[in-house]
Amino acid sequence: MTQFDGKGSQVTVGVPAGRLKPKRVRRNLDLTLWEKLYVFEIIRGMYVTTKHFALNMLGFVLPPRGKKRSVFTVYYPDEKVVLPPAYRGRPVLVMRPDGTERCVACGLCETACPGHAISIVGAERENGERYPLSYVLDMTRCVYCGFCEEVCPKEAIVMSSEYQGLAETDRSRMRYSKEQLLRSEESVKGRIEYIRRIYSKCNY
Amino acid sequence: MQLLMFYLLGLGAVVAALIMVTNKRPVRAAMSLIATMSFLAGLYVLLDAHLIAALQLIVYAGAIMVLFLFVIMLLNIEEKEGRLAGSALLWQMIAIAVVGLVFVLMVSVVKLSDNVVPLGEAAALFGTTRAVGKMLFTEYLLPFEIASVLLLAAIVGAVILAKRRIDDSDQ
Amino acid sequence: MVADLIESVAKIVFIFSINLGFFAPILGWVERKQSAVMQDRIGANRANIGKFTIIGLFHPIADAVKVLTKEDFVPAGANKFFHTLAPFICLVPAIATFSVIPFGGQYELFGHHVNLVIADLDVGILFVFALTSLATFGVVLAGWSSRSNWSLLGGLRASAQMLSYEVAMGLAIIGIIMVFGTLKLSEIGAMQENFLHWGIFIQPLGFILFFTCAVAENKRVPFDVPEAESELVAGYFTEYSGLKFVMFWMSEFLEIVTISGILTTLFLGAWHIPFVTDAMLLSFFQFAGPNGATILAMLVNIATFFAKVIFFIWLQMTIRWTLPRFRYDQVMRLCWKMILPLSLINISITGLVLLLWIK
Amino acid sequence: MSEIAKDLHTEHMVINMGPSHPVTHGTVKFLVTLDGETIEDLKVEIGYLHRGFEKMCESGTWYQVFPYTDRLNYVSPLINNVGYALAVEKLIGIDVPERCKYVRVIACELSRIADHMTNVAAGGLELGAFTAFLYFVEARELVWDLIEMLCGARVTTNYVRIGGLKNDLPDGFKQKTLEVFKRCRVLWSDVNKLLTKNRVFIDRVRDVGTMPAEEAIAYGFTGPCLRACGVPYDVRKANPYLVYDRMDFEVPIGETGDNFDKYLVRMEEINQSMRIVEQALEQLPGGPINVDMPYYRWQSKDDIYNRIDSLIFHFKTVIEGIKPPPGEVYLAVESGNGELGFYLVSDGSGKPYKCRVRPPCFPLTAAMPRMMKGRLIADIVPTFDMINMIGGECDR
Repeated sequence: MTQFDGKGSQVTVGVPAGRLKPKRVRRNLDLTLWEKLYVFEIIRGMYVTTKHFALNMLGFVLPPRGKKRSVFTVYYPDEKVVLPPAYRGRPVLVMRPDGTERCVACGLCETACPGHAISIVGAERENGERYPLSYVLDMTRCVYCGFCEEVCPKEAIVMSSEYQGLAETDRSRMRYSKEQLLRSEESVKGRIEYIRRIYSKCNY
Repeated sequence: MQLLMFYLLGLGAVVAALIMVTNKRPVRAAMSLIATMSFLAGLYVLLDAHLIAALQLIVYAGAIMVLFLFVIMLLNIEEKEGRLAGSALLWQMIAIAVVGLVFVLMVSVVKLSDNVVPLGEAAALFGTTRAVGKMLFTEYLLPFEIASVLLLAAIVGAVILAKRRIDDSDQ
Repeated sequence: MVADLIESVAKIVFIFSINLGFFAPILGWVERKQSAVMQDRIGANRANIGKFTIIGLFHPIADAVKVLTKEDFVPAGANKFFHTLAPFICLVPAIATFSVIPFGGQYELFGHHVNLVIADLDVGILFVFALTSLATFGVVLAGWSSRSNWSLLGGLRASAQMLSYEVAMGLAIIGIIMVFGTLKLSEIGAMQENFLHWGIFIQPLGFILFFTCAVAENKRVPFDVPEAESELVAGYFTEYSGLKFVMFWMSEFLEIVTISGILTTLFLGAWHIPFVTDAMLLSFFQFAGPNGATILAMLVNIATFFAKVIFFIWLQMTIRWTLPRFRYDQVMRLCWKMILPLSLINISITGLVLLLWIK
Repeated sequence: MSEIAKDLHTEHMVINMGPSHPVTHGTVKFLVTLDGETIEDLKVEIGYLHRGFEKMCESGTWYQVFPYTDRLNYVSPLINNVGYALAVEKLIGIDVPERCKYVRVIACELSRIADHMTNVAAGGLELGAFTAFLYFVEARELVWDLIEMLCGARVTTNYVRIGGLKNDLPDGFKQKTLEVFKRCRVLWSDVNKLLTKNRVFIDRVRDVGTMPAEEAIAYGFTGPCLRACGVPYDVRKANPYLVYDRMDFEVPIGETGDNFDKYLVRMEEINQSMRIVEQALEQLPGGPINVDMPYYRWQSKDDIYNRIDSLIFHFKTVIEGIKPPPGEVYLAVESGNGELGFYLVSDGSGKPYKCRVRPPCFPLTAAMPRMMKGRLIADIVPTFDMINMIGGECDR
């Protein structure tokens, strides 16, 4: 791709001239004596930081519109960020109104999961309907990729917006059982709608 | 009060100096020397020679001894546990006896000349920066300048020593 | 005699309480909060008693509890004696230096002469240098005694840097000493009653040079090469923990205060308010009677002094959070090739001006 | 005299710099031999973050590689996603729709902005300029907010799919992007003021870590580090993929390849990337974002719910994986650090037979000893920062 003329700078084979628009960054930024003296550049830098300082202090007293303060940080447990609908939190199972799970233990999520976090044991009810006898989600292995949600043919597992309480001090407690994962349909309604929207058509 | 301070500081200086001489660990010896310097500075303060005290701390304790310590640390001198040979011990005893004799002599001379005239009017200015400066730049100007020439010679010598080493390594 | 004793004790207690009780703990908080606000953050504010966090002011207390309960760790193979001694050698000069800095003028109070400086030494400024030069040992010993390569490198850098900058610092203030003709800090302070006689106007170059050297002597960014955390982990105090670690930090914070005090005394008019002479201040408070007026004037002067000190602390913090750090050889080059010649030039010019114009 | 010389010999000090050292952040170790503070010898030991990426990919289906590619260069995951997707598409021989190409370009450039900002900021941080670091981190957080809005995660994006994308741009994305860029430009100029002309910073980075262009090419440098040496090579220009040939942007190049050049090149590239995103948003066409080739796509939910054949087919593609024709392919994209190449071999089954990654920062890391010999120990910091070695990418 690249060749040398021996002098060390000019080059390129395969790139039509003109398409490439090299822009030399000024390397030998000629420092004037003014800048060489350290002091004035330091003062300029201090002006920048002091400007931020002053504006932020002002922001504590007179917050900008729509915000509580002008600094960027969020007081985490007291305030929370607004998560976008696309956010992928802890995967949860969706519960039907009658308390049973939507999942039919088809095993697609188990297969699609790149981390092998899901293990399902299927069973059949009297009426012939399949259901997961046990559905274990090992959160130590989950990478929050959302493939389970993407492949599920029953909208039974969705990525909720839960992000609290994911860390544990004991690995055994991070293996979530079906009962721990079930959520009412109401609580994940927004996500289900979002999935329907983004995955409904392959080619929109 | 002043006497008590003198004895305390003097005792400290002597003890630190003894530790310095007898200790076999170089860093400890150097630290004891610093302590000695500091006690001496205290003694200067008792003598109202504040400037000399400050200079003692800045120059000797602060600058020169740091270099000493620096060198000791860099060279990483092993702590030697060897004993003094018999003849060396003898020579040391003789040296200590001679030094003691000289010390006694000096004290007696000072004692004899106890009734020297008081400093009088000069005492008010004694030891101040102004007084020392005046002395240094009028009466003692020549020795002062000679001392600086001596330092210059030392610097040149050091440079030459260091320089020659580089030449050798080049060859 | 008794009055003298009371005066001395009062001054010592005041300085100790304001340094150790106010500045040392508060500066940790200031550094966190100021840097946070400069960097569009909020800063530490989680320490609380009940529901009250009072903008993170409990953090110094929490820190104190933390360091006191931490394991005091001495690495294997370290020289225990010097490892323990080093932080004290660092801390003691830092505390003691403030004793020669005047935080107010001289007053006649109830027929008693009050001089607001703990020890009004004839060689005041030299005493400061003497003590700071002793602080070098703490750093060097800390680096050496830890038996860690990083500490050793840090200690070596520190000793070289502090020694060099001591020289430059000494030369940088010669100019101002020549102008005022005394080493006594209280006299230098008293001479700056006139706003136009402030050191910063008489010796602007000396001010910049001394300020630079002082920051370097204190090993703060941009001169924090001995403790550069990305190069030497934490430099000479890599192997320290708990209370001893905090003693290094405290000495650093106290040195910030001391430097600010010296800068205020030498260059920023000490305890004087611009365009207000002591007599004007006294006549302004005339309503409180002679002694009351003196007390009020004294309080105003002390407040002015510490306001200036706080300004310099703010300035140092801002610099610390604005600049990257030098490389070790650049620090030395700056000292020997820029500051030293410049301060010599400064001395010569000052001497010429004094000789030709003033005399 | 030789006696004295013998006495005055110096001993070398060997120091383990890392892996638990502030500058090596746990992913690399330097075995430094020091003479005083001068580096006599430096050995780089990598492998502290080795996860077996390539082998892991070969044990899963072609689809299951995507979450792993997020973790290559974890600061610019979207470029890795795109690179892998493009390689597989080249293997299959499909061309994605126009809109998809534009969205991919937007995603790539957002990632590049985040990557360069992190790199420049961390470089400043490790030289002690903490404030500059946090200004760029603030800007990066804003960019990551955009990425989160787009993909649902800030770092583990998993956004691109073979033959398309997971989802289209969300509503209000364009407006949000322009708002974010406005703030980013303010912060960019603040950092520029804090660092670019600051002599303390220039002293630290200029003429440190220089690399002649020939040697840089011999080592296999690519990306900003090669461009800093003065070689105008950029995969986006040299071998345009997606719609980069329709974008108007410049390739910043330096002169000597020292750290200052690398810094300036990256700073300029942030600007250029912002320009590209703005152009792409402007030109963004409508239309589909996925190819209409069900065999290489997971089925749409509508089809799965309503058509039994699609459902069966869905099971088949998920469980067996899509099956590209046998063959091999190499495709490189311009990632944050340079040429990120994927060499894939398919044996016609549902799993990659071979998945090899050419990490851009591996040659850069290999050149560390060359750049560092004879310099001071403090020079490791800016040099190592500016080559931007990312453990996840280098060790894989």
